[in-house]
Amino acid sequence: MRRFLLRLVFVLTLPAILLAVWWAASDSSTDVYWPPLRTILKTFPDVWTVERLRTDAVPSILRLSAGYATAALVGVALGTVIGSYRRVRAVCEPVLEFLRAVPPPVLVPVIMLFAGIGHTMKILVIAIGCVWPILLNTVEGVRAVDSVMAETARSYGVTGLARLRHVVLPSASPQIFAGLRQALSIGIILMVISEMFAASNGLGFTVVQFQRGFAIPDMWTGILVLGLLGFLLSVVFQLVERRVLGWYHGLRATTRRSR
Amino acid sequence: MKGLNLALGAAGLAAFLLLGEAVPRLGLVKDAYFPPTSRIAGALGDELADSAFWTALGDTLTGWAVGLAVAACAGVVAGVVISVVPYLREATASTIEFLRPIPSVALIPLAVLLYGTELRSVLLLVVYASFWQILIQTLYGVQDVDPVAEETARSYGLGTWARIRYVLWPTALPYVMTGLRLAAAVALILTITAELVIGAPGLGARIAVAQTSQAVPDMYALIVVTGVLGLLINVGARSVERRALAWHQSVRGEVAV
Amino acid sequence: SDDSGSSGKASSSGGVTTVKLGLIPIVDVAPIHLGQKQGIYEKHGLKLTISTAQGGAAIVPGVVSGQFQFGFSNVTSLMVAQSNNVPVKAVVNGIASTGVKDKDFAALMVKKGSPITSPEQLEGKRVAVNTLKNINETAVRESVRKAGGDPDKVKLIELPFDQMPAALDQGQIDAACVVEPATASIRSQGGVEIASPLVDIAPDLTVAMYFTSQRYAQQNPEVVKKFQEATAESLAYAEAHPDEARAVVTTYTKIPAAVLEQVVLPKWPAEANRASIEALMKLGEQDGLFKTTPDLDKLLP
Amino acid sequence: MTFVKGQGMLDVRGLKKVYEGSGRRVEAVRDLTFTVDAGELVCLVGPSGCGKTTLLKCMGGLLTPTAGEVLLQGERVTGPPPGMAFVFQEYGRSLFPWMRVGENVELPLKQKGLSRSRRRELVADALRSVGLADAAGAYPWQLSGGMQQRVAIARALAYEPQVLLMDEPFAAVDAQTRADLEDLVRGLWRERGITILFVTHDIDEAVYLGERVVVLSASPTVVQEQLKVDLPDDRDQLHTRVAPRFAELRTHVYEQIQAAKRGTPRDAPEDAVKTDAPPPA
Amino acid sequence: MTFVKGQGMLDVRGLKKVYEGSGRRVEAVRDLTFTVDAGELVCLVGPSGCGKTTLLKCMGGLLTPTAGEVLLQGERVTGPPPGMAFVFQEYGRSLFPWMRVGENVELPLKQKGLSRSRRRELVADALRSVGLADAAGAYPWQLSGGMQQRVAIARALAYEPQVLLMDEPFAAVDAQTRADLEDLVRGLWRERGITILFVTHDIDEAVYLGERVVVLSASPTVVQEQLKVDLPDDRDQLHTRVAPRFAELRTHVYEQIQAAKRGTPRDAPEDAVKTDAPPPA
Ligand SMILES: Nc1ncnc2c1ncn2[C@@H]1O[C@H](COP(=O)(O)OP(=O)(O)OP(=O)(O)O)[C@@H](O)[C@H]1O
Ligand SMILES: Nc1ncnc2c1ncn2[C@@H]1O[C@H](COP(=O)(O)OP(=O)(O)OP(=O)(O)O)[C@@H](O)[C@H]1O
Ligand SMILES: [Mg+2]
Ligand SMILES: [Mg+2]
Repeated sequence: MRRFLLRLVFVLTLPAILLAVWWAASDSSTDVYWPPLRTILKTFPDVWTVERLRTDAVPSILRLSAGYATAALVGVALGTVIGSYRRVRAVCEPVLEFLRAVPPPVLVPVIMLFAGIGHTMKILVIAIGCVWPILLNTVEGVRAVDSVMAETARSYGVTGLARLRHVVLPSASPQIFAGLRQALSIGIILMVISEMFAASNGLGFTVVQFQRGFAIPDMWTGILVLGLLGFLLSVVFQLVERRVLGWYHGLRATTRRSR
Repeated sequence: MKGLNLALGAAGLAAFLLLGEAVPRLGLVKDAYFPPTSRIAGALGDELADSAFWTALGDTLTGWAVGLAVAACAGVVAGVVISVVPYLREATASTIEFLRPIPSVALIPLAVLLYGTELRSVLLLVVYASFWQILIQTLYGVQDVDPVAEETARSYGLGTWARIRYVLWPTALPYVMTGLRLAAAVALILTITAELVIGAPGLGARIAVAQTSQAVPDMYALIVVTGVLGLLINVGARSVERRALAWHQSVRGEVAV
Repeated sequence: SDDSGSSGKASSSGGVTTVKLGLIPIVDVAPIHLGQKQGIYEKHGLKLTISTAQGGAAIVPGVVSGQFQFGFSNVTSLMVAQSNNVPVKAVVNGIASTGVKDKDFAALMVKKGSPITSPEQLEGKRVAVNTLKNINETAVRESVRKAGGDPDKVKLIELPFDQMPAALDQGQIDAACVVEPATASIRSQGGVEIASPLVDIAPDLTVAMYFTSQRYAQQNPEVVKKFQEATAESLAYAEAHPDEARAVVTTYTKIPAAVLEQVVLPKWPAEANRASIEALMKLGEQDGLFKTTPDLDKLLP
Repeated sequence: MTFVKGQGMLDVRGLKKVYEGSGRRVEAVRDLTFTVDAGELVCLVGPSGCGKTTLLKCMGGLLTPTAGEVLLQGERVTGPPPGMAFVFQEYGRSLFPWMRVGENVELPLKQKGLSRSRRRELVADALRSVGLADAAGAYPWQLSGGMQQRVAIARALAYEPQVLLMDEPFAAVDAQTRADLEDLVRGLWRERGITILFVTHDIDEAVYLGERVVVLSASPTVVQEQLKVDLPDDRDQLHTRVAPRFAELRTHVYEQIQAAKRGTPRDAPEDAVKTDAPPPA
Repeated sequence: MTFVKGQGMLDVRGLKKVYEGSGRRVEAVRDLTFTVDAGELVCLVGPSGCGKTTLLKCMGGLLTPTAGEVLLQGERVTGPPPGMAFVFQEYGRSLFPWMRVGENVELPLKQKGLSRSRRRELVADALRSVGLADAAGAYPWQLSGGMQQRVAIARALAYEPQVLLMDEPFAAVDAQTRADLEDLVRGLWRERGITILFVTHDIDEAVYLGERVVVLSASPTVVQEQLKVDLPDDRDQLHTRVAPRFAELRTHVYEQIQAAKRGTPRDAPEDAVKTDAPPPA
């Protein structure tokens, strides 16, 4: 119980301070683009009604999940292959790096040529943007498997899929999780970008509409919602990570506890 | 060894370009919207002959380099400080997670409001986006320190600073390197996107002009330029990495006979 | 904050005032470039620095905060901004529709061979506009309405102009409300124009205007006046010399020469057509674009 | 020297291994030739850094020799052969930290495709025999060094190999446990008739355990001597270790190793290969 | 039991350590009390997993005890004290893979603020004394297990500590090198008058090296016995090890450890603390 309270204090203190500073600094603002926090918070419940959450948040989150899941699958699978075989890496890396450097807003039209303007396109945009941190981290994690462990597995005939499942992926998992974590917030950003094209609902669509329609306080509430969404997703992510990487955190905590 | 890798990489790229040529030629998409590689190459040639293109390239690279440098320094320092100072990680976690996913596109009005279409507003977006990449990787990297190595350092009386320098930093370095490569690409993407949307001078602004002008091959030529930039940046990052991480499993495994 | 504009104050030296403009790199702003080339602005004691942006998202905040002194925006956007208390002030006319049906720079188009021949057939179909809740939405709805259809049954999809030819060609949308040079592009692919939506709103509709912030207008009335006069002169010059206007477009866009020849130029009257703007406003209100009714007296010069 | 097809379980022929990289070139093993017969228990001793681990890894198919070859039942070893288990010197790093002790031991059995109940049984047996029945649910990093090493041994035992390569497997365990484990290994060897190659630094252990002791020279490594241990097959900690013959043998090995370190082999290695008779004590 | 301020260099008082986490609770050390005098060389033996490493880490200020305390010269140890060097059992992981061997040894000296030339000298000396003068430019992972362990020892020696805690430092080196290193440690100890606490599994080594041998019981751990080693101060590998008194002592320790493993201490631990006289052999 006490540990829970302590955590709560940690989670809330800094945001509370920042909000207070924002409140104080913006309170007397008359600039339309910098509305007082008071106004923003007052607008919040009017804008983000249950109805709006249902029509905008739900489709966005569904698309985000689909895109993120695709990216995670493709990133880990491709990353494992590329990380395991030097030759494959040599062949693929230039092309991947080439594609990675193309900004999503100019990439979207190209994707639209092949994937249309429906959900597929948006999911694809999210997946294509999210895949890089996962891919890169998986490649590096797979390359860094401890030599003694790799040899142990080899000597016991643990090869192929079993090796992947029991040795390579767990050993790379701390780094893969770093990538997945990165990808989560990139996914939200791309969700917004993808909804700038041919969308008729979604969080990103709404925020962009507010911005275009000069509904500035509404736009700010949208930004807050995106931040909150990111925060919520990261909490979920942490729960998953703590389960999957339990061994790792235990191992690393040996020193931390002893301090 | 190195030559072979280079050849393989070139082969991969060539295959990709061939695909780009084949897809429109086979009629899978109309070449008016997705011009074949050869036509893009022609447009690229025209671009390269234009001095305005080189100015734009210079602008973009300046924005990229400055933004990345600022983000990298800030990200690494913040990452190490947050991990080393007790309780700081717990205290900042929620704020970081809140701020990180705020899309840079939503910050565009803010950037323009503050700095107009100058370089600084591009920088604001670039730094904001790439900072998180490095920060998160650094946080994960520092966490990866081997407990025995850490205890060794402590038992020999290495102070905080020495521990950071000799133990934490080398352990985190592979992660930071990955973060840097991620951030380099993100910084490039954001530089171009910001130029594209805000209109600050640079490649992005040129892409915007090509887009609104329906000059499709020119647009693709410029996209190719950004891709090639990304490629070159990666080659640079890789060679730095090979030198800095000669001891690391991922690098040493490739040298061993 | 209030002083955020100080950094971008127009600087004046030796009687010449430098002003920054936020423009979109399209045919519409050719008169400014032409006027600058012809020395019209210099004559009025103005030196222009032109920044390009892709849309109002960057231009309006830039003008409001004083990073730019003047910007280019369509009239609906200006009215929406004003109804949301964004302190904008239109200063001089930008472009107007040609007012000639089937010969306008904006068109509602369908793909070659499409069974759709008239706007009312768009019920239940997907129609692309560049921005929802903006001038083109009003226009498309009005075209459908005028043709006897129910605009609420049209599925409007937001898509940038430059994506519309490809989307139309691939059948991802059934019709598109496009402007030059995408119009020319679709025409060259055999696309058919089924309506001139801007013409349907009002005759000689004023589509876009140059604007500044209310504060700048109050503090620098003489600069604004100079800009008004010089721009009016430039508009008249461009209107009188369409070939020169076409030629200047190549200096700031990449529209291929072959396409440019086909491009229908907009009208560049020196004065805004208030009646048409009122019509536009009524339709906008009907479609629920505005939070509060825009005050045209305050907005227009 | 000409190579003929050997009759042994394991044939090492003209093995040479050179490490190159990061600005260092080390000739770990120069020229090794010896044979391990089927069902034999051979102990390998030699100065630190002479290439024992390298040799074992080559035999286990984990390293490719620079020259020469390793034959397993007459067939060239190119990768880890099935039915061979390896106990690594770096026991701490050879356990997977993400698996509990039981899972670590079970993994190779899963790979072998054994049934769940059989696996359970083997794991429990192996852990019990190394005295770690309680620790099955712990993570390796929650164990002491000696316990970790015993887990690695248990994993090899549970695997039920035909050939067992052990690289200083008892280095981190206490004297009493070590004695128990020595007897365990000898017991298994006699019971199951497996072939064991055992690297150790403890000369007493080498003589107590082995049927034959192979002494390696200091780097550049060759076989310094091979010594047949002519102690009775029934050995026990109390009586064998105090037998006069035991003392003779261990003194001889000790002298050989000292000679190896000084780099002056008493016999030329080529001759030593044939030395099967007990040397003059 | 009441605690009085001790006169020893190191006082361990009522030390208790419980590990908790990942679903396991282990009472590694129950109640340990003993003293190491200044300039003493004490050897610590005990069954595998009894808590020797845990005890050493508590003494080195790397672990916080669950109860009890450790005093260094009368002051409570809360973090790693200066002037104390530690040789870890997990030698492989205690070397930094990103530094060459020479840099690994040099790092603590840099931290001490020694001049460049002095550091060079100390590093070269230390590496030479463990027989690794050539390996200064290699990375740790290019070395054999025994060589890595010797690097860790060299690092501790070069540090010139007042107190040296060594956790099975010779486990991976061969017999001859081990003998040399034993003499090196005894030599340094006599020369410099440093205080050494030495964990080993080798009973002969404990008796040969130590002035006193502390025998720990099996978990839950207490002090099973303390044994004064009344051999002459001048010891050498040849003569000391064959002395009858040596045999008596090692047999006694062996029996004690066996008793410890069976969990039936021959003397009550509380009494044993005072046992200074040589026990009946
Ligand atoms: N990965 C490597 N890269 C370069 N050199 C290596 C590598 N592994 C071992 N060596 C070198 O090869 C030689 C033999 O090493 P090896 O580990 O086989 O010795 P060993 O007999 O097992 O020694 P020990 O008894 O100390 O474990 C040593 O000189 C070592 O430095
Ligand atoms: N990080 C840890 N978490 C949980 N339990 C631990 C941890 N480290 C050690 N233990 C437990 O504490 C007990 C004592 O461990 P310790 O390492 O001190 O033994 P040791 O005497 O050094 O053994 P060895 O001679 O085998 O090295 C063991 O039962 C071990 O399982
Ligand atoms: Mg070895
Ligand atoms: Mg231990």
